[in-house]
Amino acid sequence: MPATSRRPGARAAARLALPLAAVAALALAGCTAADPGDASSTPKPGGTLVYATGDAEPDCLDPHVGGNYPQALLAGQVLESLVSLDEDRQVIPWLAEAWTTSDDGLSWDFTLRDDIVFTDGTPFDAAAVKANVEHLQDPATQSSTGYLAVGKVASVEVVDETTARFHLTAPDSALLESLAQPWTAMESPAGLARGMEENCRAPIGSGPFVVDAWVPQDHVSLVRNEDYRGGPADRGRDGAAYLEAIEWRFLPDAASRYAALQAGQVDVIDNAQPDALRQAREGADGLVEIDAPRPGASNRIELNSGQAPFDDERVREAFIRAVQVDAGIDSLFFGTADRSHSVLSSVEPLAYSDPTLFEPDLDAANALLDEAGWSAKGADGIRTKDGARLVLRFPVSTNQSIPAEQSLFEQIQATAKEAGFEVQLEPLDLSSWYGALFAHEYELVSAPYTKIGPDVLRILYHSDSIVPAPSGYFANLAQLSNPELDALLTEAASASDPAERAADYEAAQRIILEGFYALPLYDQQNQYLHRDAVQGARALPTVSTPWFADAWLAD
Amino acid sequence: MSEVEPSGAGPSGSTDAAALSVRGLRVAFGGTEVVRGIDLDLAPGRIVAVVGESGSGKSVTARALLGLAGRGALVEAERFELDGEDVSDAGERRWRRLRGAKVGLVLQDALASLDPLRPIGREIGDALRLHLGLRPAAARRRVLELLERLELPHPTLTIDRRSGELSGGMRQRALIAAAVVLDPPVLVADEPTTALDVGVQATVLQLLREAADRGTAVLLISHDLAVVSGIADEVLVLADGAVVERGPTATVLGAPRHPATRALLAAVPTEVPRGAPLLAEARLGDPSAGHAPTTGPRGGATASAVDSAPILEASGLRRVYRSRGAELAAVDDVSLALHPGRTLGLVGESGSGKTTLARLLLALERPDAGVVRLDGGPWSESTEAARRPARRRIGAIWQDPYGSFDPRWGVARLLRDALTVGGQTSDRLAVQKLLELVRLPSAIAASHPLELSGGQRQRVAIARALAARPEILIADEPVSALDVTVQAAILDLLDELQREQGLALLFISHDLGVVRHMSDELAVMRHGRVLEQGPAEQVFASPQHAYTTALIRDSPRLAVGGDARATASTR
Amino acid sequence: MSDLELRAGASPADAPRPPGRGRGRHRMPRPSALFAALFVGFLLVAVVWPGLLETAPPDAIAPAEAFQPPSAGHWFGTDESGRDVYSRVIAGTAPSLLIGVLATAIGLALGLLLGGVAALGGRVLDFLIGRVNEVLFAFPGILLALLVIVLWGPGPVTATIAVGLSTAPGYARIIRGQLLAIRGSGYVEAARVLGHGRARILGAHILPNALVPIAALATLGVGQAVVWASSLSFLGLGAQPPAAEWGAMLSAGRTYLGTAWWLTVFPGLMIVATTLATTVLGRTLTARDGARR
Amino acid sequence: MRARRIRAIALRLGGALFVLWAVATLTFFAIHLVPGDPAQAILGGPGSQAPQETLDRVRAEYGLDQPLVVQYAAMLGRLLTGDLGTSYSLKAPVAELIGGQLLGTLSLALAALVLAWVLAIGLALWSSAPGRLARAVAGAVELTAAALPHFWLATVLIAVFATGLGWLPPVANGSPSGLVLPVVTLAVPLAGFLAQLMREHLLDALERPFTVSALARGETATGIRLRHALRHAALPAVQLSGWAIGYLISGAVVVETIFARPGLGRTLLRATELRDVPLVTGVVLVVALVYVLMTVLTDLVSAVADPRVRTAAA
Repeated sequence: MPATSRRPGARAAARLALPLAAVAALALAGCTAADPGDASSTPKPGGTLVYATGDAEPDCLDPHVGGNYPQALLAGQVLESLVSLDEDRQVIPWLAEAWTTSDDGLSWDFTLRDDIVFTDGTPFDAAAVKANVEHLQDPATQSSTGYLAVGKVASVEVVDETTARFHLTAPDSALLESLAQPWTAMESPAGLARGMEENCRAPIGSGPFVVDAWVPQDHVSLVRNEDYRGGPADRGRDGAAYLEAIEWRFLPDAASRYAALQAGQVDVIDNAQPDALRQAREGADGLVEIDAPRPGASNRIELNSGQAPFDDERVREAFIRAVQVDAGIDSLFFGTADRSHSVLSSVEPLAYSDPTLFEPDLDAANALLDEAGWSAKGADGIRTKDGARLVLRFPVSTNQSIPAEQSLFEQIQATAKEAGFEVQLEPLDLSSWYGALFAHEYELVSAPYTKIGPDVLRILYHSDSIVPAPSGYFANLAQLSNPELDALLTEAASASDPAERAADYEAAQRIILEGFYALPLYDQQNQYLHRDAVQGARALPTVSTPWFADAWLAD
Repeated sequence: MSEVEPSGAGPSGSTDAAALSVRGLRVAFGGTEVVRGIDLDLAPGRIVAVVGESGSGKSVTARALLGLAGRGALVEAERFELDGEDVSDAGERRWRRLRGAKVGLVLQDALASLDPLRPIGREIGDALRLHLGLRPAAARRRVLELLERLELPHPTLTIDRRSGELSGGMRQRALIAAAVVLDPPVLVADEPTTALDVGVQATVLQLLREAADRGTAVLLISHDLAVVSGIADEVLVLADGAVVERGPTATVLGAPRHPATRALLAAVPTEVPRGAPLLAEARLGDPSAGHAPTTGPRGGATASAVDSAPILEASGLRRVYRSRGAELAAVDDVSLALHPGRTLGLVGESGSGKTTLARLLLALERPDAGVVRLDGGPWSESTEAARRPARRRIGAIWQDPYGSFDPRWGVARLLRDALTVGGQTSDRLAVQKLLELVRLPSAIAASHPLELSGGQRQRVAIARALAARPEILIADEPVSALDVTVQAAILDLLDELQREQGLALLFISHDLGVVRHMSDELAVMRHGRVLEQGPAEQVFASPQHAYTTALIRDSPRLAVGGDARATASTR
Repeated sequence: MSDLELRAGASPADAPRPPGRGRGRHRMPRPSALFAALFVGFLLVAVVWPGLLETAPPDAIAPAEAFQPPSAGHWFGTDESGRDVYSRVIAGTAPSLLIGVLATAIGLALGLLLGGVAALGGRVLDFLIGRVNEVLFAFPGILLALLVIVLWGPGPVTATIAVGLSTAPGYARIIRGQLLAIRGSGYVEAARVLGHGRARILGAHILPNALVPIAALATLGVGQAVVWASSLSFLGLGAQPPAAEWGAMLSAGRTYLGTAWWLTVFPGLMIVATTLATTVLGRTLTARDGARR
Repeated sequence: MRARRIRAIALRLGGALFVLWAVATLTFFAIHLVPGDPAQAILGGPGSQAPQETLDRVRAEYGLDQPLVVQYAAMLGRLLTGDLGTSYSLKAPVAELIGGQLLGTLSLALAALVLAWVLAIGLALWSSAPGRLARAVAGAVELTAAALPHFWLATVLIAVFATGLGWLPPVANGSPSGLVLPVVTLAVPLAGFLAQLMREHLLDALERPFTVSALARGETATGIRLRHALRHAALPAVQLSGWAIGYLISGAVVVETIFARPGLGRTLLRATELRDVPLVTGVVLVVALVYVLMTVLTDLVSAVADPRVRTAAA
């Protein structure tokens, strides 16, 4: 799973998000970016907004099927979830007005809004919630993300029309966050009943827009849901969207996408390139940026501790001390990305950061390597030990790395060489990249991960995650196997006391960082650019997808 | 060379009636003068022939008359009047107006000289469109009229055909039609009959005569005096860019004064008896003696050879080609025999199957029926492996010697390769001997065929064929691509070599005159069949087949002293 | 008008042709051939001894000097990691040309095999190979390349094979025609008449004479192969950025076209210039060969 | 005569069917040689965490649990009935998917072909014109055009005409103006190729005796180029049209990506990466069919334009 690709033209990158524990008390600076200057102007209804996405075109618009980020981007306009997050990352009502949980944590009651109707006329009720969860759990749906998100749900009971009771197999403090994700959004049961083919082409929800037509390789037309009256609790207004329609275009090439935005041919783009962002920040062309880093893990390079040479902590530390990252980030990202020293996204309040661990120190690196037995050097400056060269294989998924990031890897490669590392960058397509990971043919790998909350650490660093799924995939790419860490992560996932949880996660992150299992780079970049005529657009705090129910065009 | 000018035959002082009058025409390319002061008058209704070997400047002269001497050509004339208009300093725009309207040009081969991708109607109509601005429909009517006048069958169908879809004669008529559609006062015909079958040749000459009879002034360029003799009113002999002799046809041909004229005359093989050399005699200076039959070592050999066993014998040969589902018998039931020291002449028009027959005899193709036997043993029915050692016994030369040389090889290597096959030493001496044999200087050994003239190349080809010490030589149109004088030299050489080496020779040509001069026996071929076969003189004296009669009739022949116009209108 | 008459009014039949005239008319003026030769010489130096031409280590990272426009210090400017673009272009010569040359070699080898067997192997084989070729032709270049890449994964090696494969049917067709023309030529016939055997005719006449045009074809093909390979790089299927390969540099630099035009312009010019130079040389070769025919 | 014609048509048709069959077969086996599990591909690629039972279900549903030969036979059977199957990744009938994309690519390719022809004719006429300089310059233009990688040309065109001058939209917009840049991108390199080929034959034609005949009729140099030489030059280029359409479809993969146009090229690129066997086979078959049709068409055109071809072709 997946690594979320943030790259234009990213194909087939399944971007899944896993259920996550505890939710309610998270607080962090938000990431919406409504232009402050717009507050005074009056929204003007009507018009068509053209959105150009660089993400892969989904195979299926129903986010229940599979479940990746491109699907989430579009589904956010059409479907609604039971709950949402506000800018302080507190869980807030959406389709569910309120919820309670039993003392043993094994049953949850959701009170549903009674005024919501799906766009096909089917009313939203407890039976619909039941149908949706069952749809996610049906193998025929071929759901991956949603399937895992509701993995602990044994059944949904229709208590009455507006009350749905979730029965769990085990306590799941991440349930609300799981349900806040677009991959578990609510669809019309009648729509689901049409069968996968039809539902994939036009899922029916209760959101501000309705899928009108999908022209593959080109665009999806969304039209306004005239009867819309929902929205997350922090929406601040009622009623239908201002925009009459959205044309959701697939524009995989970053340069063309930016050119189209500059030419006014499109109104909003995602996956904006660093140099374009800098130009926008400098006020060029009347463009406005929405910077919405994804939650979950930061963007980092994992060091495979499961095999030589990185099974030796000294070698890991030597590598991390040897490489120079900061200058590269500055120049390659034109100041649009900040260096991270945490394995968690900066939007996660529990992120623990320790810059001292990542101070470059070539002398220390050399000393560590000498100490670890890699003292001999070949003619080309590469260290050897017992005849073996100090080679680090670094498969790079070209679908998931933007050019600037690949350049950064090249710089890491160059600086690591000074300490005697031979970093072999291997740009690969997604299939081959997975192949290299499954076969453990890597020492370094970058695989960002989207997820709400610090529970992402359990997925990424719990030893259970070394066990591959049937497809061969395993999330613990650092192959970190540490019983103490496992215990901390498990405990944190079920802890009810926020302070205890925070302490557990800090301890866990210290183990990861101080053991030099990962080299954090920066947050998962997720930047949108739009023309300044677009007003009122924002990214939802859940998984940072844009939301246009309150957007309008000023020209 | 000084010009020999019979009194009263020079360009007349009065040019009032002349359609074209040129004085002191000079054409130079980059400082090299190729036409050096030619005077020329063309009068309506008269045909003037310009003859000369290649390189004599006749083609350049012809082109210069249309302002087409080419880029880099410096054309000067003291006087240059076309249809009463001074064109000595005409620019390209003015020439464009004149070409087609005032002066037309007929080139050699209609297949190449008409655009193969355009219907002939459009080609012919071009001049109407360009000079009269006629719309397509009007032009088409005019073209149809012209086609009818020229007696092309089915004009309404023919007009939409392209040159490749027409028969040789029709396409040649179309070519002339394209030049005369506007009835220009002057018509220049540049080698209009060269390499054409005799029947087509006759048609072309007749059409030119008709044009003249309608009042056009015709300039006929040719290297072949036989062609000229039958049709021209006046002859100019060109050598080295200057006129060396001029006068009425009968005078010039009947009493040639300049050696160049005599050489040209002598080179015409028609009616020169078998065994008599063409050129050596001419150089003696007595044209009348030139054609006396020589009784060489041949005289006696002829009779005995007939009785000798044939060295190569074909019987009932048949070769069928399948094309688009149709079957075409290129060679159909042909039987013939080659005897040592004797020549079998094979004559026929293009497409008659001559070349296929040659290839069958060379065992380059397998007959569908019939056999070829070499020296009584199997040949066509043998396997290639068994044939290979005996292959050297049959040599061959082709029309295009250059194409038969590996382009990467020089002369010496070509000859050494062949010498090896003949099992001889292939040293420098052997190569020199071979070159001597074909009367080539030994320095040629160091050159590449590219650097040689056509005649030299054919000599090298012959040398190569002889290097393997063949007993049989198959010569397929060996002289058709050559000028008459060069042709004469090659023919003399072949004759001599045959005499020296006792070769059995199969001589293939479309030119009856050449074949007659070369052959002991003669076979006439048409549509894949041999129509008639027998001793050469007998076939000529009393042809048994109507086709043979027509061939003989249409073959141009030197009409020395006779009435030129009468000869031309024998058809 | 002018040149028309000269061309068409070419000399009558029997004049000896001076060497160098005839078909080998000078379509490419000589200076261009000279320039082409000089440029190819330059490329060869860059391949064999890049250090001679480089002004800086091609892989030396200097983030502080990123995106500098062309200057006296950096002739072609610097890239996103502060590397000297000129030196990278020089360093990229070998891998780029290697892809071009190897791909052409693969295409030609296959083309020779298919075309050779078709032309010389008898009617049945000719028919069969004709069908095979038709099928290969029905896979447009990139389609074939995609299949190959899917089979063996992306990367410079597969890209090379893919480009080679996709050019093979074209070569096969031309080579077959060439061989057939030679096989039916007068001199092969003359050699048969002299009694030379198959092997000798093949070795002494057919192959040597086919060689020069095929070599010319190869020269023409190298430039095209470089262009094709760069397109695959762009699609993320060929050589990838860390490599200083022109196509990869071009597609990497494309991202920064708005900020740093020099990143794409110079490698692009190299590709175009290489194609131009090899084509001009190939032409000269063909023309000289044609003159002898 | 008629029987012969029928036979010729039958042969031609048989040849076309053979090509299609071979293309389908090659594609089928090539894709099945690829490491990777199609069931995985159906479930969203190797990164999916689909449980075993989902995988099994998918295998059964798509017949992937059958032996390869059975799958192959099933595919041929479906193809015979005109059914191209269901896309693994898009879960929709392949015929329908391709039908939606075909027009975009074909209109792009055909427009580019036409433009390439116009450009090539202009270039060839220019480069065969008298004057060493003009000839050298035009020759260099041809070569350069042929050496331009599509993606690079597209980038430059966008930078100049869309971002810089603002004359044309940088990406497709459903109107003809959006077609301009992609068509130019595809046409220019092809025009370079065609022009080189045409110039070669144009110069050949200009040396043939019939041009002298035409001159002697009073035809102008331009008239000779247009009315005579151009036909001779165009014929060999026409015969390349089958190849050209393949070349254009190849280029469409890049061009459609950059200009965000829907089309077969992008579909193919995606389908190949996703190992979507039915979709890849479908696209390949359609492309092969277009190629075959184009070849037949060019043969017909050549035969009509040139009687020599007709005789030789048989």
